[in-house]
Amino acid sequence: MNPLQVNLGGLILKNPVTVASGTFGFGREYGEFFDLSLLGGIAVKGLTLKERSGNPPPRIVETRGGMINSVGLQNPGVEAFIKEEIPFLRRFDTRIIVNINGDEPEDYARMAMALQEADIDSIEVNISCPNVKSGGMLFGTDPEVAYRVVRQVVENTRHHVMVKLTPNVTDIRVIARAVEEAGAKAISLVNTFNAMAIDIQTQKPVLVRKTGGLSGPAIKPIALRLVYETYSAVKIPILGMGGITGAQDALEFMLAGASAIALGTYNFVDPLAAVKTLEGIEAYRKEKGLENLSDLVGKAHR
Amino acid sequence: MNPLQVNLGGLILKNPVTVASGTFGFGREYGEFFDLSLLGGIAVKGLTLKERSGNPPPRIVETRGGMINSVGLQNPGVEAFIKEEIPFLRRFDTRIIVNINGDEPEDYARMAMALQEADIDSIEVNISCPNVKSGGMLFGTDPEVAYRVVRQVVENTRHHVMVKLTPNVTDIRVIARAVEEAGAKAISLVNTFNAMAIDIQTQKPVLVRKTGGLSGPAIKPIALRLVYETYSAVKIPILGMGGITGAQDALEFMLAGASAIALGTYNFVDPLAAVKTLEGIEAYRKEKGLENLSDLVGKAHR
Amino acid sequence: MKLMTGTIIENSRVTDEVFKIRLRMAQPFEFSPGQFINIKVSEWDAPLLRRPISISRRMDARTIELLVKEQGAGTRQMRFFKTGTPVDFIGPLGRGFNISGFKKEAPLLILGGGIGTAPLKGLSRDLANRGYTRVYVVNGFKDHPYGKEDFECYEYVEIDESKENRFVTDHVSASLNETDFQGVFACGPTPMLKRVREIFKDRGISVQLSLEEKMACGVGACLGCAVKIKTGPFDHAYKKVCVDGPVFEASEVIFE
Amino acid sequence: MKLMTGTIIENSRVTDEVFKIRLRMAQPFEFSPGQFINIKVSEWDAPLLRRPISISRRMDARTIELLVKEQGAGTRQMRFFKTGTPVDFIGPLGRGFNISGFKKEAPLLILGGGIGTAPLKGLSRDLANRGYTRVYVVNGFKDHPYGKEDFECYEYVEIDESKENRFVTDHVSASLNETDFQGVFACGPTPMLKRVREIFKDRGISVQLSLEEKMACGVGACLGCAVKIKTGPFDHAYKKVCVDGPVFEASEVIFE
Ligand SMILES: Cc1cc2nc3c(=O)[nH]c(=O)nc-3n(C[C@H](O)[C@H](O)[C@H](O)COP(=O)(O)OP(=O)(O)OC[C@H]3O[C@@H](n4cnc5c(N)ncnc54)[C@H](O)[C@@H]3O)c2cc1C
Ligand SMILES: Cc1cc2nc3c(=O)[nH]c(=O)nc-3n(C[C@H](O)[C@H](O)[C@H](O)COP(=O)(O)OP(=O)(O)OC[C@H]3O[C@@H](n4cnc5c(N)ncnc54)[C@H](O)[C@@H]3O)c2cc1C
Ligand SMILES: Cc1cc2nc3c(=O)[nH]c(=O)nc-3n(C[C@H](O)[C@H](O)[C@H](O)COP(=O)(O)O)c2cc1C
Ligand SMILES: Cc1cc2nc3c(=O)[nH]c(=O)nc-3n(C[C@H](O)[C@H](O)[C@H](O)COP(=O)(O)O)c2cc1C
Ligand code: FES
Ligand code: FES
Repeated sequence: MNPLQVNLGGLILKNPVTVASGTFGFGREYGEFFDLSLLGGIAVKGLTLKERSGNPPPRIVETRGGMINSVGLQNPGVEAFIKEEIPFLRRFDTRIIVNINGDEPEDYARMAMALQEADIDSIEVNISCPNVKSGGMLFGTDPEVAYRVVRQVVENTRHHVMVKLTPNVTDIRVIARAVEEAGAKAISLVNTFNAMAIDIQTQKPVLVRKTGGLSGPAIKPIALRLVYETYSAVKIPILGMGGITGAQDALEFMLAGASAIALGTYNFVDPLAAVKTLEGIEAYRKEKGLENLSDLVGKAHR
Repeated sequence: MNPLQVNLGGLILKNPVTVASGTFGFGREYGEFFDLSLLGGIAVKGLTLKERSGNPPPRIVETRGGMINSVGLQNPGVEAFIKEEIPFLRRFDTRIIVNINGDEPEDYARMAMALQEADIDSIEVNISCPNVKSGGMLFGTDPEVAYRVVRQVVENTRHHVMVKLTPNVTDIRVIARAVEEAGAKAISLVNTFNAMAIDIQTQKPVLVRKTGGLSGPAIKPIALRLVYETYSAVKIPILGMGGITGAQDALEFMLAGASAIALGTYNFVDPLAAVKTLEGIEAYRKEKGLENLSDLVGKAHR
Repeated sequence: MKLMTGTIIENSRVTDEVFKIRLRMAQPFEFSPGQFINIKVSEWDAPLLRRPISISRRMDARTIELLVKEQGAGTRQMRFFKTGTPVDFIGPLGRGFNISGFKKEAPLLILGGGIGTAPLKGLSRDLANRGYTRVYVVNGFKDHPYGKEDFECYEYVEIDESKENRFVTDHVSASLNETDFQGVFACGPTPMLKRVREIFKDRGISVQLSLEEKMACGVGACLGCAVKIKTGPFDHAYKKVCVDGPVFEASEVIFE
Repeated sequence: MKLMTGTIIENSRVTDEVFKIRLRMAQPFEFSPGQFINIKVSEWDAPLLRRPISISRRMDARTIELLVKEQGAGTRQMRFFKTGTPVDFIGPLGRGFNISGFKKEAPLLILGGGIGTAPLKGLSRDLANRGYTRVYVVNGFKDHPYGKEDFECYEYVEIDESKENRFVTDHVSASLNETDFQGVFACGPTPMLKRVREIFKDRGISVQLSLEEKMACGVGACLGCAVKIKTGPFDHAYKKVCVDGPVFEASEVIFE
């Protein structure tokens, strides 16, 4: 068997290295740097039912070891995605993870239905986007709403359902259990942290929507803790992310309990980061004489 | 009037620059680098009723733009502090802020009583320490417990009471309102973020207690957002902190709503950071022609 | 668009704040004027993100020149880039100036403001090489003008705002017959670009503005570098400076 | 303990992983062997925290030498410190070796392991300068021994563990009459220090071990660098390596 293969609650990835939604477009750009078939999976930019124009600029503020974004789910809408992007992505031997978003709880089920016939591998229910006016993160902070949203998706799709959690909560375990109960097959975390920057010259928030989402290496230690906690709370597997820059970080996430991992912000810094991460993981596996990489998962708990 | 003076709910600081609890010992060490009378205030290392030995090493893990600590409230106990440290600190023209901690809600009131006759300027009720087995952060995540703890302190002290909040919550405003209602005169935030690091060689958490508290520049964007949110939720003033490295950061916190600020981790990087911050703030005040620095407070909301 | 390495063969001071870097690649390097590269400025990820810098001009098939102004941590690091060391960048990026479709003898106008003159150097030379004979260049600087010697054109005017109390656009209105121009190419601060658009509005000529926005990826993946662009009489959309730009037709740009 | 600036006057390679840095201060710089300095390695705060490095030895009143082994980002940056540039550090820090109270002719033993030999260089010279005539030095290295020429002592033994298949402490037990020694000074990896303590247990002599722990402040303010130290027959406390150490009496150290 392929020693790098991981099972994300029924979604089989040929290796644990994926890329995070919103940081990899629909794969076209980074496809110019490496063969996308090297990746275990690609989570595409967050989609909504209808096309969205996103938030006004500026959309990015760099911070120490991280960045705040306020992109606001700019996307062509699910129909255009199905028509224009899936055929491109399907040319590669990798899993297509479709990040879905909604303003109201029902939007998620509508998205799931719109994707019913689409040739995709997983639906990632994003109940954690901090960059939209309604919905988004709010659903991910209340276990009952989270349950309802996920339940509706599960009931309306034939696809693998993963749920993306927000780190902006007191106790991630409560939310994780709620979505597990609702029938999610896997959990992905973390999304970005609510964050802010102020321009001391204008004396106003830099971002028009005032706050945005913090990502990048700065958040890694918190994200890792959240994965560790989630692992002990649920039985479904975890796709871990938050500040991963390479194999060392990725392995920490796996030891904490992530069955697979995603690189987000660091793709911007190094377009080859995901590929290098995979190589580093494989080197570690060999060095440690592990027959199956997945034996690492959660080992830091023992 | 002194243009730098700020009023922290009855606690008058001659300038808004203070240093954060646990990062400045009892002042003796950094007193070798500069005149402590330059500071608006000094929050001393967290105290408990009885002496505490703290957590086993390692206690520190460096991360991107930050550090995780697991010191665990090592301190000589409140009596020794009163006898040995207050006389030293009183030699300087600065406010003494006493960070108090407890295992059970009642410990805080006991601490307050132990400090009743002490010559101090403020009690900082730390309901947000992530590094102790019981108490600490738990009190700071539940508004009812937070209310009770603070209420008991307020009822048992003649001193100014400030409450230090944890950032590890879904909605900081709920906690902030609870402690305001309980009679707190000011709020300080943020304490550290629960965080983790794993050693990929031993495959175990680096810290014996597994998680610790993340501080430093990495957390600034989140801390700033929390101060901004808190400002809009309560009327009592805020002592803002979290990753401040200099005047630019400090001014962002004031614009977000902090009446005063504290430097923590960055003292380690530059022992003169607090002094330089003060100088930079004063330069900005002059450049902007502000008669009172405190006119800046919360300006980013307007 | 490729991940590339160049060797710094020169890093020298132009003014107090501006310096020029020459980068030599192992292979011939193709680009068109107005394109940029996204540079990794710190081996230690401090700052984390790459910094977009225009390709100012070509020195030879393998060598390009950058003109950089120190602004913050990123450009300060570049200032200390050592001769002989490698630099990791992504490039060439974006869509540069469109210089096809003009008559060779048509008067063309290049307007630059400060560090915005960087990509215009290469543009002026490209136009000259292609046989455009009536290229006017007007460059304005807050202080201490620089770079004149690198332009190739019919007329070069340099404005030192600290002494002359007027802007590039004032010169255009006052001293040039703006109705003559068949194409305008501008790069500089936003207020300047706005006025350029005003001046040449409704003339039916191509007015190309090079815009700036904060970038994360530089390659079109993050949607971070959005600018508002007209997509129809009543429609607009956020386009990406990094792939749809940095050069846009002035009539399409919506300044907010 | 002061915030200081030194100028790098040399940064040269010792082995593949080890390099030495000479720092010159504007004023005479006092320290005692075993003390260290806490260095700011990155102007860009990457890494954020300072790095503790022992003062290896004095070159002249204003100049000290450091011996550094590349481990991670911090020491890698030091490796690239350029001659002629300033370095910001805090120092001297900690309590060094206690060398008072020994008879001048008493046999004293210095034991070093790898990069732990750094502070022992200065120690050997200090002892020699103060007239101690029977100082034995045994230094062990995983590979490629270095630094012999910088020690001043009665007998110097160097062990290349890659060839000899024995450790410093094996040499002590096998080849030296350990009952003779009146004082032992050791710096090296923890397993070595543990065995040193074992060997000289209950001899009633001073056995001084230089310990390491991760540091944040380096000055005693953060309580980050805790080590468990006996404070009585049944008591112990966490002491700070940075101010209570780095040198501790072996009998007081509790290894966990
Ligand atoms: C397509 C493009 C081409 C450019 N070409 C050049 C060039 O040839 N020479 C040159 O010196 N500069 C150029 N810039 C601007 C350059 O990218 C910024 O000055 C640089 O990124 C600032 O980084 P910093 O770390 O030094 O400053 P920071 O600390 O990041 O910021 C300092 C100041 O610069 C502003 N800034 C930061 N990033 C950008 C950005 N991407 N675009 C605009 N302003 C920014 C900030 O708002 C702040 O006011 C170009 C920008 C773009 C988008
Ligand atoms: C009092 C004292 C004196 C020292 N003297 C010297 C010296 O003279 N020469 C020298 O080369 N090194 C010395 N060290 C060790 C040196 O401080 C570490 O090697 C350095 O901090 C590692 O930083 P880094 O960024 O290169 O590696 P990191 O990436 O921080 O870590 C790499 C490895 O080094 C370990 N490490 C990190 N910090 C420390 C630390 N403070 N103490 C021990 N291990 C650490 C880590 O656990 C990891 O295994 C001394 C340490 C102390 C406490
Ligand atoms: C520019 C940007 C856009 C993002 N857009 C989305 C999105 O559309 N949907 C989503 O679920 N997460 C989105 N994220 C969050 C990432 O998928 C990821 O969860 C987060 O960035 C943490 O990982 P990182 O620190 O490795 O970047 C976005 C992140 C960034 C930086
Ligand atoms: C080593 C260390 C010890 C700390 N100890 C305490 C403490 O005893 N009591 C407390 O309220 N906060 C403690 N803190 C938290 C700081 O006071 C501060 O809230 C936090 O570090 C965020 O600020 P910073 O990012 O500027 O460090 C400690 C922080 C550090 C780094
Ligand atoms: S910078 Fe990422 S899309 Fe333009
Ligand atoms: S490193 Fe801070 S107390 Fe020792």
